[in-house]
Amino acid sequence: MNRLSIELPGLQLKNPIMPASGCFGFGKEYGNLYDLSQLGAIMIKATTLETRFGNPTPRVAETAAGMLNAIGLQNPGLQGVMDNELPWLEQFDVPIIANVAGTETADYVEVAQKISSAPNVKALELNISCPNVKCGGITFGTDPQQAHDLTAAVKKVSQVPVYVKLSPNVTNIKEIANAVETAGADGITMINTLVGMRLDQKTGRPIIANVTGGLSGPAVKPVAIRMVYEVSQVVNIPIIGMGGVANAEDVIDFLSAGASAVAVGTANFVDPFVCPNIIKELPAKLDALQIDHISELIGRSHP
Amino acid sequence: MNRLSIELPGLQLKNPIMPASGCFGFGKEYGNLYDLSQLGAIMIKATTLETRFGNPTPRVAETAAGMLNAIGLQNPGLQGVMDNELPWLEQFDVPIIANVAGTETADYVEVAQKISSAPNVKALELNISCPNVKCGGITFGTDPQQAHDLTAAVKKVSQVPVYVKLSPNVTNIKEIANAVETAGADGITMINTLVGMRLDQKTGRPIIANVTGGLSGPAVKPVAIRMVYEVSQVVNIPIIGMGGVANAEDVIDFLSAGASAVAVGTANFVDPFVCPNIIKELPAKLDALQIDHISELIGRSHP
Amino acid sequence: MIIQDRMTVVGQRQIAKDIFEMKLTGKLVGEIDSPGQFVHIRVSDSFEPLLRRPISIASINSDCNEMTIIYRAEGRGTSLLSLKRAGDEVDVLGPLGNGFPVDETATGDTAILIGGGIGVPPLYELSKQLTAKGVKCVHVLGFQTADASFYEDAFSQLGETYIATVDGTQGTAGFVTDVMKNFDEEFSTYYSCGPMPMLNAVQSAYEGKKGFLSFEQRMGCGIGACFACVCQTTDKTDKPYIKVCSDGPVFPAGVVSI
Amino acid sequence: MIIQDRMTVVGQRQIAKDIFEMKLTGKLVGEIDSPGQFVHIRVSDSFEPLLRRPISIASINSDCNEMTIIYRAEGRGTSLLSLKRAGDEVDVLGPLGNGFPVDETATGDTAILIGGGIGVPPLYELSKQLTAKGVKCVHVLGFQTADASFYEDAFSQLGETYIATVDGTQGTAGFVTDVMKNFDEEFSTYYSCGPMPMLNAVQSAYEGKKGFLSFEQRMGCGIGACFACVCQTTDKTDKPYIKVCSDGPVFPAGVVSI
Ligand SMILES: Cc1cc2nc3c(=O)[nH]c(=O)nc-3n(C[C@H](O)[C@H](O)[C@H](O)COP(=O)(O)OP(=O)(O)OC[C@H]3O[C@@H](n4cnc5c(N)ncnc54)[C@H](O)[C@@H]3O)c2cc1C
Ligand SMILES: Cc1cc2nc3c(=O)[nH]c(=O)nc-3n(C[C@H](O)[C@H](O)[C@H](O)COP(=O)(O)OP(=O)(O)OC[C@H]3O[C@@H](n4cnc5c(N)ncnc54)[C@H](O)[C@@H]3O)c2cc1C
Ligand SMILES: Cc1cc2nc3c(=O)[nH]c(=O)nc-3n(C[C@H](O)[C@H](O)[C@H](O)COP(=O)(O)O)c2cc1C
Ligand SMILES: Cc1cc2nc3c(=O)[nH]c(=O)nc-3n(C[C@H](O)[C@H](O)[C@H](O)COP(=O)(O)O)c2cc1C
Ligand code: FES
Ligand code: FES
Repeated sequence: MNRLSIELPGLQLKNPIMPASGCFGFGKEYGNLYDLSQLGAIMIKATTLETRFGNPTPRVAETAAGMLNAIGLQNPGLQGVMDNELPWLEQFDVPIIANVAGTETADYVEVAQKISSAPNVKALELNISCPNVKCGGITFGTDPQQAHDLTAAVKKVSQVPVYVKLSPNVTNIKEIANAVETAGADGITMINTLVGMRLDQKTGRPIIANVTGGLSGPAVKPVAIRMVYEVSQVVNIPIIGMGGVANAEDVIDFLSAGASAVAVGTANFVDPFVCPNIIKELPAKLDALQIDHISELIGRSHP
Repeated sequence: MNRLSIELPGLQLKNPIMPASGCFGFGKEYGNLYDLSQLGAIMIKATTLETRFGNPTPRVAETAAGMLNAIGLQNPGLQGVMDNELPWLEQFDVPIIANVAGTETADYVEVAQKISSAPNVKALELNISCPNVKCGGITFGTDPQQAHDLTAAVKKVSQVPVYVKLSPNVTNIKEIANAVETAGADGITMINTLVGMRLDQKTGRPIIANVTGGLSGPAVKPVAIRMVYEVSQVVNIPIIGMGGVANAEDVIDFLSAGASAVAVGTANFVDPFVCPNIIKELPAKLDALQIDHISELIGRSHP
Repeated sequence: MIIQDRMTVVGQRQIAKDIFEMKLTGKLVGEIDSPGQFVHIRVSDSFEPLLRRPISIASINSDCNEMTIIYRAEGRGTSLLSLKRAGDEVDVLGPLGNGFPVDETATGDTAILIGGGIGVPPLYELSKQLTAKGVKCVHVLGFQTADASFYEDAFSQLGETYIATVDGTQGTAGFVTDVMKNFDEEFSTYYSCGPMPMLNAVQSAYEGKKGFLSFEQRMGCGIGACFACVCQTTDKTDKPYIKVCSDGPVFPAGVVSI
Repeated sequence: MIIQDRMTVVGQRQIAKDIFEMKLTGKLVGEIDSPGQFVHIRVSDSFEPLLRRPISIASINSDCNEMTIIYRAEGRGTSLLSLKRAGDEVDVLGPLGNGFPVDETATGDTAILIGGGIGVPPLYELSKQLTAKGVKCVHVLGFQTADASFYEDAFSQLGETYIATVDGTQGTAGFVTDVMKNFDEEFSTYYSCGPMPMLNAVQSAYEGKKGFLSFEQRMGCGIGACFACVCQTTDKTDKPYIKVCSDGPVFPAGVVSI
């Protein structure tokens, strides 16, 4: 028996560990360091209809136990991803979750339709929560009606299950979660980054050229855990949890909070081997908790 | 010339440094450690109409570069504060900002009216953002209309300027800020804590007995700075900034972001002398930045 | 008086599984006034971990301004503390709280000191002071297992010492209460420190006796300002609640609702 | 190949105001293939500070698997690094990026190496390798002030060395360009590393010459995955953009839009 396997809509995961979108490119760089087939899945960098250069630099800044980023969805565009990135990933025995971004419904729909036809794309992650682009992105993720409608439109064309990535920058995340579930989402991924800022000591000006950036890393974990806990109790679709995961203990926390799998973002920069390391450590952690299968952890925190 | 003095509605501050509400009790304990007259002001623990015991324990949990708390507004009640706490504080040459909390408009109004008559209370801080109580508190702080109406009601009875303390757990904090300004608020204090959670590794259950708690400390500073930056550009009333301030550099950041003064919360637990230490360090920091008066820093980050 | 002291590590050694004994020197030692007081230690100069750790004072040597603390290196903070070497400096806030009242037991009387796990350390200074005063001390110390037990010899030098281990690898198999029940010496006072279930069992077993219990709570400030460490009281007192950090950690039996 | 190595600190010393020279040993050294490559250093085992710090390799000694880095201890991360002592371990990811091309200067030719501040270190290994190959190296090194300057002797042993300090306390008063303009030796290649305004000035001064510049950007991953360190390119190349960490940090003059 594989004690770590998890089955989710569209995804047969060897284990519930996957790199988070934007923190792993399209896999090539980490693929030079270890065998990507070890991973539960890979969430690739956000893909938009056209090539995007993204924001000016500096694009990252460090904060207490966290970092800000404002990459601005730089990516080679749908065609580039379909032609160069996804085929390269086919050599690995690992399901790909394609992160889909856009500025209006029409481009989300077009990207979703085409990218979901790639043979190794097993699910989409609808990015309605990127705080670093001027139009689209987060605006869809902060209004339940818009989140609903976009999800429904993408569901109509996608050939694979659709997970919707929620923004934590909202008063009531349960409302957004309910809206996307009603619209037919197959799962939820959460959380994207919290909007934050860092200033330069000398000049007082923002360090990130885009002024604000998205906060990620261990600092945000308590907020992420709380939101996964809340949302998992009001929806019937599975959650892939993320926000500050850096070790096996964090994975256990996210599953306990109600997630069915976990994505690792920022921690890849701190330790490029963090994903395989966590996968290796998990069985011993299950032993210590006297648990046979990792799925037994899911929702342990619930009342 | 006092290079650190700041004048705000109701408040003549020797310097812009004050302990944040709930992190300094009513001053007695820190008063045993140093002379409280050094401080710019003191924000006392939230006061409610009746005595409150607060939440069950554990009430605090540590997180990466931060902490969660769910004290639940424990306090001796209006009468106790008026009879025992405020008179004791009169021996110090320091203005008191009274943090006012409640469950409905009527008790906010009653507390505000009475406590604003105390001779050393120079301003009120209307706590519409406490995430740790079941009713009242944060519900007023997440809805612009309710925030407006409560502010207006309190303004009508208060004998001193009213600052409203905003919650960061909202989609659009500018909207709430505008609402309380329109209602007549004399200033804004921000941010209160972000709602978060920590689970026990072994049991998977929440560590905080109240399940969720408020996240504070250096971890939240990037969110606080971003919100002060945003709000200070849309209101014409001053802001007292807080969230993760632990040293003189942090103070400079908050002023640069647009705050006119700064409160220090969690850092008092890490270093009980943090407030006087910061006050001592500030002049050298101004020298290094070649600035005569600290007020020159306010809003340096703005475009 | 409470002071913030940059104390110097004089020595550190491991004395049992995960258990470390650290000796620190600094002027804070001169401020300690009763056994069972604790200190609040900042284990790192960074914000990780953020909060101070409350650790009891296990013994003091006023002649050389030294104090000993004994702690279990389990979580992030205490693990970092266990890496300090002689010569390193540590930021210590203290002494905090009110300790065990030595004067509640008269010279010539017998006192029972009951400790569990990392609740054992503060009883050592208490026993030293009681013994010095001419009180006969009997010690009942409970541990998980033999590997985790410590200071048996030190306590034995001060008085009779009984050990209980949950797994029976040392002394009586079971809990401190299993030692206590086969044990009918007269005593005038008991003092106890350990996990809540143990304090509860001890208090029930010695219902009606004069006793003093030391409590633990998660703390923020450690000095009484933040209301993190509050416990509800029983109707045996008219305080509406107590703070473990500044009113305690030691309370007369029956005061704290457990 | 990029590896993650727990390297051992062999020695550390301060060589100028806030400037430290650290020697590290580990198998990573065997993977270095060109001068100007860098490593990504985790300065703490905690999450504070979180990100790795990119630092250039200043020189290598393959015989004993040792490399030297030289850095300014200014912010939180580098200050922590400066506290490491011989025997401590440091988590190092590298070697990263593509360094200076030694083969772009023919034996017997002259190369000018222009460095500013903490951009000076990688030029040292470059000069060693060029000199070893029979290239004549001329060094122009700029610093803020005499107190902050370092390695003048080391460079002098390899070739002519000119220093410029902004405040005139050592060498020419002013910038490296002030040295360069009084200076009309023939050279075939220039190599430069330093702050952006310096690179800009050097590139303009030597417009049309063959040159290689090493760039800095704030980094996330350091290996090409996160798109943090991207620079826009000029129309002299058909790449739409470059990543400093994996395409660079060294680029031929004219490629990166500055
Ligand atoms: C008055 C008092 C005296 C104590 N004396 C001793 C002693 O002499 N020796 C000893 O080994 N331990 C003692 N403890 C317990 C000790 O404080 C905790 O074991 C320690 O704080 C855990 O920190 P950590 O870094 O290992 O764990 P982490 O899990 O990293 O701690 C996370 C947070 O929880 C708090 N916490 C976790 N467990 C406890 C606990 N049991 N009590 C209070 N806070 C906790 C920590 O202080 C920290 O804020 C005492 C506690 C109190 C309240
Ligand atoms: C390819 C490359 C090679 C470098 N080689 C050297 C060298 O040999 N010696 C040396 O002293 N410095 C070098 N630097 C600069 C060095 O990386 C920064 O000075 C250092 O990261 C600052 O960290 P800190 O902890 O002192 O500052 P902090 O202010 O704590 O840094 C905060 C964050 O900003 C980043 N940051 C701050 N300044 C810079 C900068 N100038 N470049 C990139 N990131 C920055 C840090 O990496 C960190 O993520 C190099 C930079 C790059 C990109
Ligand atoms: C550098 C960087 C780039 C990111 N890019 C994307 C992206 O393209 N699409 C997306 O949905 N999320 C993106 N994210 C958000 C992460 O996928 C993740 O939701 C967030 O960082 C929280 O997880 P962490 O704390 O483990 O990093 C990015 C995060 C970082 C740090
Ligand atoms: C233990 C604790 C108790 C608090 N109690 C109150 C309170 O009674 N009223 C209030 O308005 N804010 C309260 N706060 C919030 C702080 O005043 C402050 O807004 C917040 O902690 C952010 O600042 P910091 O990061 O410096 O702590 C409390 C915070 C903490 C940590
Ligand atoms: S820990 Fe703050 S009141 Fe006890
Ligand atoms: S630092 Fe991540 S791509 Fe260069």
